[in-house]
Amino acid sequence: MVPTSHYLFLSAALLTIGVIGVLTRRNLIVVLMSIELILNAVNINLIAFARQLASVEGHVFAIFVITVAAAEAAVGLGILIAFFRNRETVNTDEIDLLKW
Amino acid sequence: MGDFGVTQTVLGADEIVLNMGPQHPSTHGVLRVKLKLDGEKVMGSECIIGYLHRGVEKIGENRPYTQFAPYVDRTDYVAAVSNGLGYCEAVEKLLGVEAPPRARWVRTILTELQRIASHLLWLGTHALDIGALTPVFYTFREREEVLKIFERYCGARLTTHAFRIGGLQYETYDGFEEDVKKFARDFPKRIDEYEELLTGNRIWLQRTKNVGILTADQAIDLGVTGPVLRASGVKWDIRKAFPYAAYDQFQFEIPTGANGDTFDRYLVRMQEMRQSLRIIEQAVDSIPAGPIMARVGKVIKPPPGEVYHSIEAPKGELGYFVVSDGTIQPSRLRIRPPSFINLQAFDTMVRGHLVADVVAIIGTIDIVLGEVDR
Amino acid sequence: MAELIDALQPYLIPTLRVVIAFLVLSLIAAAMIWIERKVLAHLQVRLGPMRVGPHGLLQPIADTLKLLLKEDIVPAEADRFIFLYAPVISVIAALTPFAFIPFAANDRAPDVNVALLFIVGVSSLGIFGTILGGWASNSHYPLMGALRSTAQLVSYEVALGFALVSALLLGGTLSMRGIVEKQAEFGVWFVFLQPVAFFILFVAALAETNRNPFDLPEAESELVAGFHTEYSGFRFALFFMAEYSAMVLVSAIATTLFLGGWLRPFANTEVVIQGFDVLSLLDWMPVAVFGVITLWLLKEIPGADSNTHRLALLVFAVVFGGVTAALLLPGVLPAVQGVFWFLFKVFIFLFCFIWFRGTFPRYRFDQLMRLGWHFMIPVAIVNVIFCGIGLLLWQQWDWNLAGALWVGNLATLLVALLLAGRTPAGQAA
Amino acid sequence: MMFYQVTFYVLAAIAVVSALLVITRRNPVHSAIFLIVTLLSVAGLYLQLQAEFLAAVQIILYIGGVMVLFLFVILLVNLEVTVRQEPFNRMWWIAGVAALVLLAELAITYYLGRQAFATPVVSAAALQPNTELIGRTLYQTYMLPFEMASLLLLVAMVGAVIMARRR
Repeated sequence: MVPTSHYLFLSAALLTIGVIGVLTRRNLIVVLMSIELILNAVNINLIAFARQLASVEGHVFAIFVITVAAAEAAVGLGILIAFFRNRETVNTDEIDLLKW
Repeated sequence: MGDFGVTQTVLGADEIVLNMGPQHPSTHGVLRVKLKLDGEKVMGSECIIGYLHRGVEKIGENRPYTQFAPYVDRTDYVAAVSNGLGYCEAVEKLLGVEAPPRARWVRTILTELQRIASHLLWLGTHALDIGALTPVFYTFREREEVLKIFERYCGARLTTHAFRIGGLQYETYDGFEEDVKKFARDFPKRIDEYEELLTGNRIWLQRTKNVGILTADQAIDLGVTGPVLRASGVKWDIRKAFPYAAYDQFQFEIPTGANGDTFDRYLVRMQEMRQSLRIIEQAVDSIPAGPIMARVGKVIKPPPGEVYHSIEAPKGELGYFVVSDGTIQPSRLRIRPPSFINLQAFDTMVRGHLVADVVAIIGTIDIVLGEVDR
Repeated sequence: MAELIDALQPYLIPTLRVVIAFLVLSLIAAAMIWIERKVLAHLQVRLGPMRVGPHGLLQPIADTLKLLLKEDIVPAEADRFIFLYAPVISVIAALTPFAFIPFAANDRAPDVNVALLFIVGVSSLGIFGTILGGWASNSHYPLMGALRSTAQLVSYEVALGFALVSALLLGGTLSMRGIVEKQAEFGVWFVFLQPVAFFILFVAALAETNRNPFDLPEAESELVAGFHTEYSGFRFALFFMAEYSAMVLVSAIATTLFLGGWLRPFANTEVVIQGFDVLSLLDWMPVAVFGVITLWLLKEIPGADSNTHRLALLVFAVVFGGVTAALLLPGVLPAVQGVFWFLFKVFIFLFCFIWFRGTFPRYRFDQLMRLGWHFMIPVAIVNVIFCGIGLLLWQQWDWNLAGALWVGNLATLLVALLLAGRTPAGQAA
Repeated sequence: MMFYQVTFYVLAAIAVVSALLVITRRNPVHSAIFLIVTLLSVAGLYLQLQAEFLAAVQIILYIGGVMVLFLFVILLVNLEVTVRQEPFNRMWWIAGVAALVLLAELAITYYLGRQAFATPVVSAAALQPNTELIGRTLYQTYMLPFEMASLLLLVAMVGAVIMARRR
């Protein structure tokens, strides 16, 4: 048996990597992917605790998280395509106008 | 050319220029098409031709009349007999002679057989382009029968050089009538077979209906002829309008379409094959006896003058413009190839359609690059 | 060390079984090349391969050797790493799901209770091989092929999923074994209870495996060869094998879910004539099939082209005759019943794939998408709803199961007709 | 159960390393591939945690759905220019420091509470049969959140379509 704390450390590592990705990368697509990393870190936590508490509710919430992740990816990529059509770039630091 | 700016380096976000050919499985030889695509939608096109240019017309100006005849077989090389007929009749017109009736009857039969062979080749490859793998093998089976008749008649299958200026070189072989009659008897069932595979097929209908529409006005403006023109609803067939060979002797109809789309062109060609059979059946029953060669000299030396003679080749109006200066060679020779002129309609037909339709439309025009490039 | 072996113990037999399944599959894929070429040829009034071995029987070996010996070309501007490994993804994704498919009642396939989900999930990973291979080639045609196939696979996966749902509603489990056992319990294959779902599954399977009339990603007349235009040699062979394995996979899924898996036809029925169950003669079908093949091979020997061909025919005849003889050994026939019927059904499926390829033209991309989203998916959803209602009526109000489901099927067909009427054939984009 | 632990550490290492590669690769296609690897190894971890339904969902939805969408978009928007540009923004070091602080914070918390997060108290077989349990919980206890999630998906779908449609 691997203790739950090991899963938590793994999840913390993935979360940090995701946060670094979101904060530092210029490419919007990679930023979105980093968000997926963060959400996965959350899921690992939920499922590790579900095992510890022998409760299936952690799984249910992980499913909700995956739902949200799917929705987020769809909307995020939709915005990205709309943005790319207008500006020909996907760099976050060039997204500096409130309208065009 | 280049009217949509292929050379422009910066295109819109979704626009790419796709080069189709000259080595592409569906460009029927060495046609090269540059397509400006928005996603998969065609915004413009440019046909780049000339990869098969051999200077046939110029060769014609440097050969005696008789020696040039084999060359015309090699323009539209899937309808060699029709080419030969057009050239021979053009020179005959220049000479002021007419082939004897028997020759004209045999010419009509062979030309109509050639039309069927050409349409069969078109049908098979067109269906193959649209993704139906099987019809091409069926059509080649029947085309083989036609080619066998050619082979027995003149020894060649593809580039036949079947006719001579003034008539025919060879008398028909024993059993020619029976062979032709047998073909005419068997073939309608085969056409039914093709139609069973394709005409009612939902996918075939979806792929061909409303694809590559060419209205009658557009078709006339672009100088399009042949089945492509008739599918647009214009009842124009040189066999009826300016009868040549023995066509004025036979009953047949000119099938026309209504919408001018790919499906109509398909139907028109299928109907034409049936009409060709009608002509063949009538002709073979009434071949007159008599000589097969008119009185032309050994050396053909037409009087100075010029003549334009056109026939209804399988692909459209095939015209020969021959200028004689009284020597044994034409001083100017020009071929009006139907494929070349019909290819002009490609851009009109293809705009707004998808890449898959490009293939269907190239197929439906029925081009032969040997004729386009000459 | 002993601890390690103990720990690995439960994994050994499944692993072994998976390896065997992979080997058998490679053989089937190779045989499929020959079968496809032959069947297609005979549909098209020609003979097909005839030169390599008698009736081209050794053609698959020749093809494989040729592909293995060809130069492995990587385009100059390609993304080398991805280009090299994309075919591997395809093959893995196509082969791994077989680990979960029980070929027979006595097959030791791991009985996972989410097997169906895993099969669908892992096989859908094959898409990455296509999309990455197309992208890494750095060329227009493969890229367009990749984009097309991505859109196509994603769209038809939805319809496929819904078609599977009705089978697992009836089966009440996600375990492949459980679904087959349920069919044995009902005494009727699910195809007779859910024909619409089976039809949707079949069409979606054609689309998923890029087969005619949905072979747009590799439409040779349009995109040269689609996503694998730039591939040659061994890597092309891998894509090829992935494609055929995927075909076998969807056939195997359909067989398990709708055609009763390893069950013999009429397994629960008896037609007794003079105290003898006539239908039990079907148990002898494997012997009959292999025996007939042996006899045919023997019959061909005198008329073969050369002594080499005669020898090859003889070898094949001995192999098949040996199999026939082995089947007659006591205990063998019952043991292979399941596998035989499973593969028999799979091959019927595969034959239909080839048959369709010889018959239909190709859809256009927008038509394909419209068919998927405007017809297949709505019909599949409606079908699942009616299937659920039928099951409810059966469980709560004691309706006749088949009756309730058939009412649902007819209602679905009605909806399908309405939908089909709304999208007339030949509508341009 | 050494095998169990080895599997865990191998999968965890793969997940972390490829996650690092996700955020450091210049080419978004490579990032996406490594993200897929991370997601696959996380799915493997789910299997270890008796969450086989979620592992399947992870593969079907996340990898087979969301990641395909990502790759599709990457192929659609031509990124040749981006690949040649600087991948990180100017303030990367501030972000890095902040994130490391976050990591340290989490690590300290976990370290202090390691007793509470020890091996599970209850037998893990309580999570079986997984699919049925999840189904019952989802459709009975969490019916309302479930419906809201479906509404969310609908809204996201409509939103994505409207935004991505060309004008």
